[in-house]
Order: sequence, then C-alpha cells, then structure tokens
Amino acid sequence: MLTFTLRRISLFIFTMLVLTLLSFSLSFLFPGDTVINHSGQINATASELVQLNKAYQMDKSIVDQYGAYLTHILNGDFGQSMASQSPINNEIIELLPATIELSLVALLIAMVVGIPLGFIAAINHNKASDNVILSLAMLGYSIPVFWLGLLAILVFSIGLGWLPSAGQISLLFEIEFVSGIQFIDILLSDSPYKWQAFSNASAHIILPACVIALAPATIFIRLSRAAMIEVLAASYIRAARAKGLSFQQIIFRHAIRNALIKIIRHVGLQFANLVTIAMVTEVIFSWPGIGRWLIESIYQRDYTAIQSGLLVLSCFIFIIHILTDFIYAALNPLARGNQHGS
Amino acid sequence: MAREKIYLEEVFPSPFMQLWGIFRKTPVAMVGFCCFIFLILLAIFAPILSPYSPVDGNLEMILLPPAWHTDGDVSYLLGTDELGRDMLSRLMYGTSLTFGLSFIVVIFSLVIGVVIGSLSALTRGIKSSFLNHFLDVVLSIPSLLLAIIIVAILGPGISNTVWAIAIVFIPQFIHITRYAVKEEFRKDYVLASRLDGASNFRILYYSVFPNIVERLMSQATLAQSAAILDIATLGFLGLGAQIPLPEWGAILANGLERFYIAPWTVYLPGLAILFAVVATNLVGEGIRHALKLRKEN
Amino acid sequence: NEANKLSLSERSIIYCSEGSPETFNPQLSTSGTTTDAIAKQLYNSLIVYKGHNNILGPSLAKDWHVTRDGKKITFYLRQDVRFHQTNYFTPTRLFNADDVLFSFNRILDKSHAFHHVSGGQYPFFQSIKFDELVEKVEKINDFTVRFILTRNDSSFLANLATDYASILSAEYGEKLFIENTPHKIDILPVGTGPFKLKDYRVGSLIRFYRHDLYWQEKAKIEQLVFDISPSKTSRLTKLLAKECDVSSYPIAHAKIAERSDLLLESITSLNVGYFGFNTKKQPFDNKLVRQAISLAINKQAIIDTVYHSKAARAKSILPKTSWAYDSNTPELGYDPVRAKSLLEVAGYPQGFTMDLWAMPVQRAYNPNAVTMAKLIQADLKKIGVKVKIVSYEWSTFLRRLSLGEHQSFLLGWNADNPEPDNFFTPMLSCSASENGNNRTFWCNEEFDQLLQKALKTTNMSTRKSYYAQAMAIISEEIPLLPIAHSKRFQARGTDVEGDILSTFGGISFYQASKTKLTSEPQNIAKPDKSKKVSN
Amino acid sequence: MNLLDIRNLSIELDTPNGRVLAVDRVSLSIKEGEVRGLVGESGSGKSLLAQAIIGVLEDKWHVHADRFHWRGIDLLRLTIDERRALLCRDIAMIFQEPMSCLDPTTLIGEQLSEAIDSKQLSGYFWQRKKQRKEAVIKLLHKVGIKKHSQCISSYPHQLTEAICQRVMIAIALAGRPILLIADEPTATMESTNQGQIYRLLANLNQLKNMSILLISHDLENLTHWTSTITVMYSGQFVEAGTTEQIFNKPMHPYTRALVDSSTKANLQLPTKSRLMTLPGSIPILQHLPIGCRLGPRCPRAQQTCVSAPKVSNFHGHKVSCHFPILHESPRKESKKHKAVKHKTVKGNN
Amino acid sequence: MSVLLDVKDITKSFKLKGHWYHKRKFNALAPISFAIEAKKTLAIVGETGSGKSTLAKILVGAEKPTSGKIYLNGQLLQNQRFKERCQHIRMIFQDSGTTLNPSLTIQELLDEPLTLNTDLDEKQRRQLIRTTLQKVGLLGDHMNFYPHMFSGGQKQRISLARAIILQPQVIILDEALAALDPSLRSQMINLLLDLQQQMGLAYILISHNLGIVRHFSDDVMVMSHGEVVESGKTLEVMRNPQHKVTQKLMMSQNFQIK
Ligand SMILES: Nc1ncnc2c1ncn2[C@@H]1O[C@H](COP(=O)(O)OP(=O)(O)OP(=O)(O)O)[C@@H](O)[C@H]1O
Ligand SMILES: Nc1ncnc2c1ncn2[C@@H]1O[C@H](COP(=O)(O)OP(=O)(O)OP(=O)(O)O)[C@@H](O)[C@H]1O
Ligand SMILES: [Mg+2]
Ligand SMILES: [Mg+2]
Repeated sequence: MLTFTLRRISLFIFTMLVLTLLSFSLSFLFPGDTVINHSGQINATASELVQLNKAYQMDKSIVDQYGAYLTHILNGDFGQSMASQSPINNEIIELLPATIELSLVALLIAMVVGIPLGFIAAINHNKASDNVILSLAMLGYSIPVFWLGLLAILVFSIGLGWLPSAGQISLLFEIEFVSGIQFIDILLSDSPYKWQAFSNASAHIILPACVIALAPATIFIRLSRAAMIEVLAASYIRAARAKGLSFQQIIFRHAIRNALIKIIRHVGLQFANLVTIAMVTEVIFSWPGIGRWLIESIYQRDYTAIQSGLLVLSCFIFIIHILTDFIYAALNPLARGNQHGS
Repeated sequence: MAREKIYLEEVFPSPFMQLWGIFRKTPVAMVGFCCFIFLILLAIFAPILSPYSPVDGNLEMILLPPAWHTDGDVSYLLGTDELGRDMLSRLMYGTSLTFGLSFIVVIFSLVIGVVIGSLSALTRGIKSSFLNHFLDVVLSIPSLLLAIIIVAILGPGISNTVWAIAIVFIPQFIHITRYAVKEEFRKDYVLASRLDGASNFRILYYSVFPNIVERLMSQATLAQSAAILDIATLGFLGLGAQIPLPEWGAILANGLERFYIAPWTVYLPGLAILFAVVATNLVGEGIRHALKLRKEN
Repeated sequence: NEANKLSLSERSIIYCSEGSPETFNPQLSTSGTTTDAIAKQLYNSLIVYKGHNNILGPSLAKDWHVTRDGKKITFYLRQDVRFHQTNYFTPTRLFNADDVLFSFNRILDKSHAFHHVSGGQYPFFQSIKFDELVEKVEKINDFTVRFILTRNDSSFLANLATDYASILSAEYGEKLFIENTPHKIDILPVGTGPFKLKDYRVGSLIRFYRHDLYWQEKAKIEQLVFDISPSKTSRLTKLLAKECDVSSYPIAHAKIAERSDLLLESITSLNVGYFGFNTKKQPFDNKLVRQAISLAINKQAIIDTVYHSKAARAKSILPKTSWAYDSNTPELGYDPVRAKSLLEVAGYPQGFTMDLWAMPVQRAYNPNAVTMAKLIQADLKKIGVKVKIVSYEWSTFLRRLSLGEHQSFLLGWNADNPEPDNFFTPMLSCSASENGNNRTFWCNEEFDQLLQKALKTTNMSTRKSYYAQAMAIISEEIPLLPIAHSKRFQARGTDVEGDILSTFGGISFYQASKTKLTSEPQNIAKPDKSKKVSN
Repeated sequence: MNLLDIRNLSIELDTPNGRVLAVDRVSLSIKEGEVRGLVGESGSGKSLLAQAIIGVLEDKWHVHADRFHWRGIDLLRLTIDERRALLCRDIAMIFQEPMSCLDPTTLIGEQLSEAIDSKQLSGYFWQRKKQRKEAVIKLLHKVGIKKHSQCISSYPHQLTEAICQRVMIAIALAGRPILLIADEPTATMESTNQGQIYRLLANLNQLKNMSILLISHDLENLTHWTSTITVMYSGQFVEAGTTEQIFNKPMHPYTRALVDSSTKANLQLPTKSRLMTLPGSIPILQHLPIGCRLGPRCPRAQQTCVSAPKVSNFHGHKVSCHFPILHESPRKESKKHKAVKHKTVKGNN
Repeated sequence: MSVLLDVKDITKSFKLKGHWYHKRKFNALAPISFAIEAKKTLAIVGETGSGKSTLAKILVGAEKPTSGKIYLNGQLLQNQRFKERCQHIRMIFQDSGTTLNPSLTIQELLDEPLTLNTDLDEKQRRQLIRTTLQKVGLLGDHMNFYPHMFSGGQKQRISLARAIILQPQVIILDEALAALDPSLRSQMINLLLDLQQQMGLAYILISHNLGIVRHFSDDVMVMSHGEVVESGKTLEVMRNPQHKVTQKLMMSQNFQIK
C-alpha cells in the first residue's frame, strides 16, 4: 500500500509538472507578450510591466521563468482575466464548485442508472431486454450532447414546462456564497426561503445533470454489462452454483461485488469524459460553471484565463482519477499483497 | 491423420475472412456498414450530388420548411435556412466536412500512432517508462478537452480543429498499438519467429500487425465516432468550422437562433450527426462482436 | 410560507438582458446595454424628457432658468433627495449642489481627483465637446447650481437630460478618495435612482433592491434582477419557460405572439444600424473603396432577412421621424456592376480580403449582426471581396473597436435625445474619433464645422439645412453605410405591468409591477402552475 | 446399493451448425464408499458429465437420461429445482483450477462459512456466528490446514494453489456430502502437490466413507487412487470395471491402446522402442463419426461399427464394443481378429 | 561418438524488479556444464523453478547467459546470433497453439525460416515444406491451412516440422509433450524417435513425466535450484537414485524401476 501511495503521489507530481509546464508554455504559444499572457494585465503601464517582468523573472533563464511561474501558481496567483481584469483565482473559486456540483450529481445519476441496467442486461444476456438495453445504450452514446440538451430543453422546459432550462437556481433567490456548492450554501444560508430555494435548485440541476449523465451512463451500462457477463462466466460462479447457492445469493454475494470492482477502475476515466461533456452542457444550460467560462474565454482570446482554466480543470480531473485509483485499491483485495507462503 | 481427406471440401478461410464472415452474418452490423459506405461515398461525391451550392443562398426562399411540411417546396427537400441556402445541399457538403474529415483524421492519427506505438514498444527502459507516464496523463484528459486546448492555442477554424483532433487521437493509438504489440511480443510465436532469425521489423510486419489489425480497426471506429462528435461539438461551440462552412455542428449552432421558427435547421444536422455516429458505432460493435465470436470458436 | 413564496416572485422582476454593463457609471459609456442596465435604475439626471411629446421636465432639479443669451443656466435642486444606502456606503446627508458639482466637474476638470479614474474617457461628453462648451459650474447655494457656457448651444439642455448626465454622490466620492479606492465609484455605484445595486456578477446577473427612500413614490417591485443572457435563443427560451418576466430584444416574434401569456411590445426609437469602415486603415482610407463596397450591398435583402422587413431602409443616418430629416439626401443605391468598376478604379481589380466585425449582441438597430455579416459577405463575394467575420464578447468587442483594431464593423446608434446632433456629433465628429467613440476614425473639418454652426443657431430651418449638408457629406464620403432604422422590441409576461421602454436612453423599471397571479384571468392560470413547479 | 445410477445420459448442445451430441448415452454408477475414476482424453465430455450430474450446466445444454437415480430416488421425476436442492445437499464438486473457483474478492473464511448449511448449526442466532467460525476452523483442520486463522483472513490469490485446492475440498466437505466429484483436481499442479491432494482424498474416502468420482485424463495417475474406473471416448461410454480389470485386462481396443501407450504402465518395454498407439486424433465436436466414435481409428473396426455398440457386461466389467478383446478365451478371439489387427499394424507403419 | 553440443559453465542471474533502492539478483542457474552426442537424448528433470526452461532458452539463444560458453561441434556459438544458431539448434515449446502465428498459413509459417536462412528459390522451398510436412505425418495439402484449423497434436507436429525444416542437429523439447493427450503423446514420441533415427538428431527433453523420460532418453540430468544435482545414464539414475531431489521426484510419481 505504501509503495502504491508513493507511486500515485509521484505520478501526481509528475503530472502536475507536465501540466504546469504545458500551461507555462502556452504563454509562449499564445500571441502577445509572454509576461502579459502570464499575468493577464493587458493595460499594464510601463512601470507595472517592469514589475511584472521582475516578478516572473523574464530576464533570467527559461528555467527560472518556469520557477517563478510555478511559485505564482503555488501561491494561488493565476494572474488576471484579460477580459474582466479580475483575479482569475477568484473567478475559478466561484465557478469551479458549480462544475463540481453538476458533474458529481451527473456522475451519481450515471452510475445509479447505468450500472444496474448493465447488470440487468448481463443477467438477461442474449434475451430481448439485453438487446433493448444495448441498443438504447448505443443510441445514448451516439447522441451529440448539445443536441440532446436542446431537445431536453424543448421538451421538458418549454413543451411540458416541468423543469427550468437555465442556470443553477432561480435568480430570485439570493444565496450567500460560502462553499460554492449550491446545495450546501442553501442549507447554510439563513434565508427564509431556504427550502423553496433548495427545491428550486434541485429542479434546476435535474435537466443538465441528466443530459450530462446520458453518455457516461451508457458507457457504464456497457462496462457493467461486460463486467457482469465476464463474472457470470467465471468458474467461481459455477462453483458457487455447485455449492448450492441460489441465483439471488450468487448475484448479490459474489457477482455484483466482483463486477463492481471491475467497474470502479473506469470511473475516473468516465469522470474526465463527463467533465468535458459538462463543459458543453454548461454552455447550453447557462450553468455558471468553469466550462462555460473557459469556452467564453476562448471566444474572447482571454489567454490567461484559458491557461489557468485548463490547468485547474485538468488538475481537478486528475485528482479525481487518483482518488478513484485509491478507492479501487482500497476496495480491491486483488491489489493486496501476499500473506502466505505455501 | 486422415482428417483433411474427409473434410477437404470445406473452405478454410483466413482469420480475416473468418471475421468478415461472422460480421456479414450480423444484420445490424451490416446495416451500419452499408450506412458507413454510403456516408463515405456521399462525402466524396457531395459536390456532384448536391442540388444547390452550400454557401450561396436564394434570398427568395428564406426559411422554407422541409418538403413534407405544408409550406414546403419539393425543390428544397429539407427546407432552407435563414439565408435561403438549401439544407439538403448543406448537409451533403457537411458529410465531407464532419464525416469525411473525421475519417481522414482518424486514418492520419492511426498511421502516426501505429508507427510511434510500435517503435516505442520495441524500446525499453527509462524512455518507455516516461512515455508510459506521459501517455497515462494524456489519456486521462478527455479528447474533447484536449482538442479545445489545442484549438485555443491555434485559434478557431476547421483546419485547426482537424489538426487538434488528429493530435488528440494520436496518443490513444500509440497506447493501443504499444500495448497490443507488447502483448503480442510476449507471445511464444514471436519468440519462435525470432529464433528463426527474423528481425524485429520483420516480426512487426509479418507477425504482429496481422494479429492486431482488427483491434486497431475496432479502436479506429471508436475514435471515428468520437472524432465526429468532437468536430461537431467544436463546430457547435463556434471553435471549429467557421461560417459559412456547412459543418454539421456549425449548421446546428447557426440554426439555434431560429430554433423556434425554423426547428428543422436544428433537428436535421443533429439527426445527421446521430446517423453518422450510430453507423460508425454499429460497424465498430460488429467488428468487436465478430472478434469475440471468432475468439470463442 | 405559501404567502411568502407567492410574494417573492410577485415582488420581483427578472429581466433577461443581452449583455453585461461595462461600468456602473453612465458617464463613462455610450453603450446601450450599459445605459439600459444602470442609468434609469440607479441614477437621476437634473432634468428629463417627460411623456410622449418629448418635453423637458424636472427631475433632481425642480426648476431651471436660462438667460436670454443662453449662456447661463441655473438649476434649482430638490431638497428631499436621498442617496442609496448600501452595504458599502451609508449617506449622511441629502443630495445637494455639491453632488452636481462633483458629477460634472469630474468630467470637465482634468485636475479633478476623479477625472482620470477608470480611464478618464467620457465618450458622450467628449464627443459633444462638453468641456469646451461649459466654462464653469457654479454652486450658488446648497440647492442652486449654475452652468456658465462659452456660447449658446441649442442642444445643451437636451444633453443634460440624457442618461449620461447622471448625478453621483460627492460624499461617497470623498469617502472612496480617503480610502484610496476611487475606482470603486464606477463599480459599486451610489445614486439617487429608484433601485440600488445589491449584487453584480460579471456575465451572469445584476441584482437591484428597491431604494425605499426614493424621492418620488417608491418603485412597485422590491427586487429587480438582470439575468444576463447574451444568447438570443437562451433569452427566448427563458422567456418561454417563464424563467424571466421581461426579455430584451426577443427573436421569433411569431412564437411569442402564439402564446397568450406573453406580450410583444415595441417602441419606435430613434436609431440607425450601419456598416462602418475604419478610414484609418487600408483599403478603407480610400473613399472609392468605401463607395464601391456600399454600392455592392443589397440593403433591401438585409432588411428582409435580418429585420424581417420590420425596419425602414436608411437613406442616411437620421431616421425619418427626426425633424431634421431631409428627404433629398442622395443615397447610393445597389449597383454591383458600378461597385466592381469603382473597385477597379480604386486599384483593386482582384478585390481584397477584409475583416468584418459583427457585434455579438442584439440591439434594436441590429437584431442579428452575424446574419447581416453573412449577407454582406455573400454580397461582397460577388465583387471579389473576401470577408472574414469576426466577433468578440460585447465589452471586448467595444474595447477593441475603440482601439481601432478592426477594418470594418457592424454597429448602430440609439439616440439619447431628440436632438439631431445626437446622431452626428457622438458618432462621426473628429472629437469622437479621438476618444474612440467614432469607430470609423473619420474626421472631416467641413462636416464638423457644419455641426458647430447648427448648434449655434436656434433657427430651425437654418439648422435643418446645415444638417442636410452634413448628411450629403456623409453620403459622399461614406465613412459608414447606414442600413436601417428599426423599432425596439421587448417581450414580457402578461403579468408584468407598467412602461419599461422609453424612446430615448435606457429602459426603466420604475413603473413596472407584477399583477397578483391569483387575480389573473383564466388563460394565465397555466403559467401560474408552471411557476409553482419551478419555484 | 448403487449410490448413483445413471443409464444412457446424453448431453446435446445447440450450435450454429445444428445440435451436437457431445455426450452420447453414457452410463455411470457409483457405489457407496467407492472411488470411481472417470478417464478420457480431453474433450471426451467428462466435465460435462460431472456438471450434468450436479445440475450446473448452462441453459444451452440439453440433458436426457433413461435412468437417473440417486440413492434410490428417481431424479427424473423431480422438478429441476427439487433435483438441484437434493443433489447440492448430497453431492459436492471440486474443480480443476482451484484459484479461479474461489471468489477473488471474498475472504476464504466467508466463502467457507457460506457453504455451511445453517441446519447444521444449533443455538440462537447470536451464537451462530461463533459456531460458524468454529465449524470453519474444523473444516480447515480436516483438510490439513493448520494455520487456520491466517487462512480465514486471506483472499484466494494470497494462497498457493495447493492450499486453495484444500480450501475447495473443505468447502465441498462443508455440506457433509455423500459423493464428492473431483474434476481433475490436480491438473495444473506440481507432482509433489498432486500427491498430497490425492492422499487427502483417499483419506477422506477411507475415514468418512465418502464416495468419490475422480475425473482425470491420465489413466496412469488414477490407477493408484481408484477402485473402479469408467473410460470415455469422445462423449461415448467405452468401458467400466475395477481398476485391475481396466488396467490389466482391457477389453476395449481404446482402453487397450491407452494402457499400451502409457510409458509408465509398460516399464518392461525397452527404451526407445515404438509405443503402441492408435492412429489419428480425437474427432472434433463438429465432425463426429457415426456409430462407434472410435471407428475411424480402431484397429478392430469393421462395418458394423457404424452402428453404436451395446454395452455388454462381463462380470461387472462393462464394455461397449462390437468386438471386445476377450481375455477369458484368448484363443478364439485372437483368431477372429488376427487378420484385422495385422492389417492395421501394417498400415500404421 | 563425438560430442555434438558442449555446454561449459553456463550461469544465469536475473535482476529482480521492484525495489529500486536495493536491486536483488536471482541466480537461476549455477554454473552448469554438460555435453550431448548426436543421436542421443538428454532428459532434464527437476522441480518447478529449477531453471530448466531458462537453460533451454539459453541454449537456443532466446536468453543470454550471464557467463559460460556453448560449443557446437567444437565451435563457439555467439550469443544472440539467431541466424547462425537456428540452423543447428531448434526448440519446440510446451504450448504449440501459441507458437504458431494465427494469421499466417502453414506454408507462410514454414517459409519464414527458409527465406531467412537459406537461399532456396520459391519452388524449392515449397517442395521442401511439402516433404517436411509429410515427414511429420501431415499432408502437403495442409500448407494452405491456418493454424486454428488443426488440433493440438497436429499443431505440435507443425512445430516439429518447423524445427526440423532447417535440418538442425539439436532439438530442444521444453515440456513439448506435457499438454498432449496420452495417445497423441505416444504418437509424438514415436515420431520423434523415427526422426532421430532418420536425421541423426540429438534431443534435449525437458519433462516432468518420468515414464517418458525413462522411455525416451539416454541420459538424464536432475536439476534443483539451478544446479545439477545428479546426472548419468537414465536407467542407472532411476534404478538407484542418489540425491534426495531425485528420490522425491520418483516418490511423488510412484515411480519405481526394479
Ligand atoms: N461451453 C461450451 N460450448 C461449446 N462446446 C463446449 C463447451 N464446453 C465444452 N464443450 C465441448 O464439449 C466437449 C466435452 O467437453 P468437456 O469439457 O466435458 O471435456 P473434458 O473431457 O472435460 O476435457 P478436459 O480433459 O479437457 O477437461 C468438448 O469437445 C468441448 O469442446
Ligand atoms: N525473466 C525472468 N526474470 C526473473 N526471473 C526469472 C525469469 N525467468 C525465469 N525466472 C526465474 O528463474 C527460475 C527458473 O525458471 P524456469 O522457468 O527455468 O524453471 P523451470 O524449471 O522451467 O520450471 P517449470 O518446471 O515450472 O517450467 C524461476 O524461479 C523463475 O522464477
Ligand atoms: Mg474437463
Ligand atoms: Mg519451464
């Protein structure tokens, strides 16, 4: 376990280095002055520029420059947004939680829906319900998410009027920003409309989260179906049957656990996928998250924002990755070492 | 010893033909395959087949609904957009942009990925471990996000999108080739070949590639469906194909403004994307299914 | 809690606006989005245009007096006006002459402590050369101020009645000056208007609370939220899904008309949408090129497509409804053949490549700049000119335009007062080109002199003839090609009452209110239900 | 009395090319306390037969039998669930690869206690847990695992293969079965470990009087541990009898060839001499010869062999052949078949 | 009889992966020396992990020995020069299924060593392949088949054909008979014995099955933990096992020669 942890940590550090190096080099790749790309201060006066150059050690070697850049980042200084001229880390702190909230809810939906469906399909392997689930999964996997989002709005917001189409919560409610996770903030707030706001926020998250969840859910269906089929064909299931266990007992005691362990490995990767889908969906559902912000920054050629947004987003994805790795290792007994000799 | 005498009338297909045989027997996969071929043909011959120009509109025929609608016009089968451009022609041209380009992109990155992947599979030590780490990192970042990064660097535009997506897909082909080649190299027949005196490249070419080509194909279909979606998504976000290019995602984004007056400008490109992706996925599923069956036999 | 629940949405209005304001001080910007969002909500001017007849009326000044030579104007201020009390500022005194002095001296006096705060650009005032016009602003007593002008200017009062001449709090200014954060005056506003700022998140929302101590009757709603949604479709979606009560610049009018619970309203506003050229850049520094391009553009097609035939074709920048409109102004027609030959004369037989900056937001004068750009692209392709369409987020767009990074652009102008000068000087004068408000950077001495002359006379027909000459110069020089004069549209739920749109300047929610949902007629019952679900 | 009595059991499989008869009318009987070996080359349907007995075959297999009695109960009369309940109580099975037959994510202890029937426990439910644990430890001791606490808290992959197989046996013993089916229990093991497992099984047979059906493809190995042997070839019953009968006086040409080709059984054979063997290889499932499936390879084959032979019983030594090698009257038989045998030997060279 | 293959003091140690701070070495083979003559069979027996396969791989050139030399007909064999070595020493693996490239036909498979190591033209190669196939008891027509169409025994024969097609002098059989069914195993043994007679091959047989070892080999070498613990004429060793390892081996298989 220790070596495992060390390996993950070294991998994490390596990755962070690569990512910061990438975002550092982006400043050179983007048009315009490097130091301005670093800091985002497009309106800097000459004296400010001198200061910036000093702060980012632009006169020194490239290694020193990178070091200075890294120090800035480690101090939480991502520079200013070129568009709004406000510090980027403030914007990120405001926006990232919304994305986290949305993607976690979507992940939950995807797993809660996808995995059992996959199991059902696997248990009814080669029967009609298996085929139906599989075809649905294929369809869901092929739908372009932006189109799906539009259809969902058209049907559920405008046609049926069931769910709101945009934003995190109705703007009527004024929720103090504490953690940025809307639900937590609502619960922490002392607004008289707390529960109203809570249900409103829930109504707002359903549609985008479902849209985001669809593609990962179908992937979970396929993964869990494959895992379950593999498990059901394994000899220990046959052995368990020979032991006289009933079908339910086999499924619940042995099959699900083994299949789930196989699936957990993929959660990290799926989460990364999901975050990308969330970026697009945020645009459609006007969700005040980092994805929408990032895409707008691209429109506006706000290089500093692009740079830091990517860094933060990929860092976030990677942290989730490593977390799932740890969870996998913690849950999976196969990752544990030998105890016995002969 | 006499088995061959008794059953000589049987045909003994090569593994690849065997795969095709199984594939052919799956109706759904065949439907997908036909659609796939159809799309490729459409992508090539769109300029010949399409009735109108995709960019020049007929301002007399603005926002005409599809022909089956009461206000529709048969000469504009799928209606027109806000500039009077024929939707059918735009969608047909869009085939060569969205579908055709994704196909080319995938082939391109496949070739590069396979070359790098097999070279790296032959090297060992620190280089390979670095590559491993690096690939791990790159592969954990979703393709669309990476494409967005690259487009952000290069600036929006269809050619940049194509480059971005090509670059993004290379690592995954490197990874799968590397993995597959390494796996094959561990197998005994490679050792046997080597004991025959075959060089690494001969082994790669004669022994390993024929055995991993199907796996690469199946990965390529996966990549292609992702590429279609990525090109369309970037087009939709306005980062990919720029106006007035009839890329499906861009058409859709363009139609968004008139979503409520001219819904077909949104439905149709969406359906086109869905169709292309489903066709690609069906082919991929078919290949994977056939691979599985062949393995079982 | 049921009563509360109903009342929260009843006491508030959500307005879907098309963009973020650049600043919270109307003095600093001429952009309609900014004016709409802040001017009439947060501030008052000394005087206003009242009613539909466009007569000047009192506001913070309860009366005023103009000397016969027109050079001294004395304002008698109200004595019961309170500034906003917000969580960043608590006023200790009422509004008085100091505030008026503070507000105008900031613009006029280059040595004023606040003059250079937020860039030191006052586009509207600079374009009308306010600092040359006003010699001095005097405080007579606590509630009387006098403007001393260098010459008679017939549009002076009209200009003071615009939203740009808003009155800020001198006390707040002092406080910020002491705290050494003067820039906050333009970010965290304190004014006298019917609403006060509660919260602003760039690109997402502006929240106003009612100013309970407003010097007139309080506003009818307690909370006003600007939901900033630049995408036209998402604005319409929100409107249809009842997520906003009022929407600016709605599209798909037919769709809105279908719905019984929505109301489409429009107002004739004095505006012009145009296609401007950067006359400081190749190849548009050449008059012939500008003419050629203008000749190649099919305005009627644009009006049919972009404005859905709901706009008048512009012959010149003045709309027909302006009293100075001259029907004899020459107009370049649509003539691609001549355009082509002109291009050849200008030295571009092969054509050239240009960029065209299309504004990203929807304004009355141009509901869809990108489509317009595409049409122009198609038109110009016929004469061999390749067009690259460029678009940025609105405030970036404006900023870059004023820096002159563009070659050509699609923009428009909304009049702030009925004076014809409001069309010419801010848009095309040399002074405007210096501060970037004139994005064509065109500067014509003769034209400027004509404008000055027109301002100095009071004789209407002489003025009219001056303006006619000015228009003729524009038609000849074509720094910009006027395209259309359009109405301004707005959609609202039928439960929202009260005037919001006004002919000049920004919108105002002072009069707006929501009717009780329960007392609504039958057909509104449905949205009522859906509201309950979504709340 | 026969513990298990199966007559003419057939197993069919649906394939894309139609139905295939993988096991063709095999009879098998096991007496109480006997160790019966089931021998046949790979693909001869031994595992299928075992799985059919215990009833864990997949749905795509179709099983028929003329007679299927378990301790006198006619199982064919029972519904599938009843049959399974009955059989699972009395019969236990262990498989070839012990590692893959244990759930990799469940602790050995849990898997063991899961196998213990709650009927075996007395007492209230709060005592059960402890009782179960004790029972588990007892079981482990029975199969010769001394470090029980370590074993209980291990996952299968943490144990060696031999220990896993012991655990499998322990699990099988948990239900106190009357018959233990061991399907190649030592196939992937080292010879030293193989010996241990066989000895353990032999002990269980002797101490508990537990009947064992021992399945293997290697006749040589089995002879030490079994009392009776059934031989199968390509899904057909070949011969059954006591170990001595089979090994010393095989009556079926196939058994004969098996014994002859065994290097261990023919230690008197000079080194580097040619071994007696049948030509050709086992037919694949898709191309089974009709009648006696050994036909194309059989040195004694004649035309009648295209029809399936009946089982003839020579004092408990059953053989299914039209022309068995009869040792009682060697002279007569050898005369009859000499020509045939000679010819094939010649052809073989 | 002259010595065909002479192995002198071969050792092999593996670097164990894992803890980079203290790299461990694992000595798989202690210095091993032995020699074989033509037409003779040397059997190597021993418990798992005793280094039998490692030795075989070194002989055939798939692994480099850490030290030691191999002489063939008195000539030193260079490491890693397959072209030279494969003409003389060939190997058959345990699982024939995996040693045949599934995507090549038998002809292509057998063609490979010929194109690489001889300069026969295509017709000659075809002819040689045909005769070799017949030699191992298959038909010439089998050339156009793919490996998946053969049964396990036939695949093992194809491996054998591939081994003998270059007319080598030594063939190493690493558990080549273990996975076969008894009747096929006997067929294979017969075939191998015939070939030894015809071609004068020397075999190195690695096997667990003492019965086969007794029947097939002339000499035997018992290995344990990388060392040769006992060697000599097969029958003598088996009759009178000296070393504990040998005794244990024979015990566990109930193997006794009177
Ligand atoms: N799941 C299956 N699907 C198709 N055919 C099968 C399946 N399982 C077994 N068979 C076929 O049934 C026949 C008998 O198989 P079985 O496993 O009973 O053989 P066996 O005697 O146990 O062989 P081994 O000694 O290799 O275990 C074989 O020809 C095999 O190919
Ligand atoms: N590439 C390698 N790296 C590290 N150790 C190895 C390597 N190959 C073999 N070994 C070790 O060398 C020892 C000898 O292995 P080898 O395969 O030669 O044994 P063997 O006698 O053939 O065993 P078996 O009878 O199971 O085939 C084993 O302990 C094995 O773990
Ligand atoms: Mg078996
Ligand atoms: Mg070995």
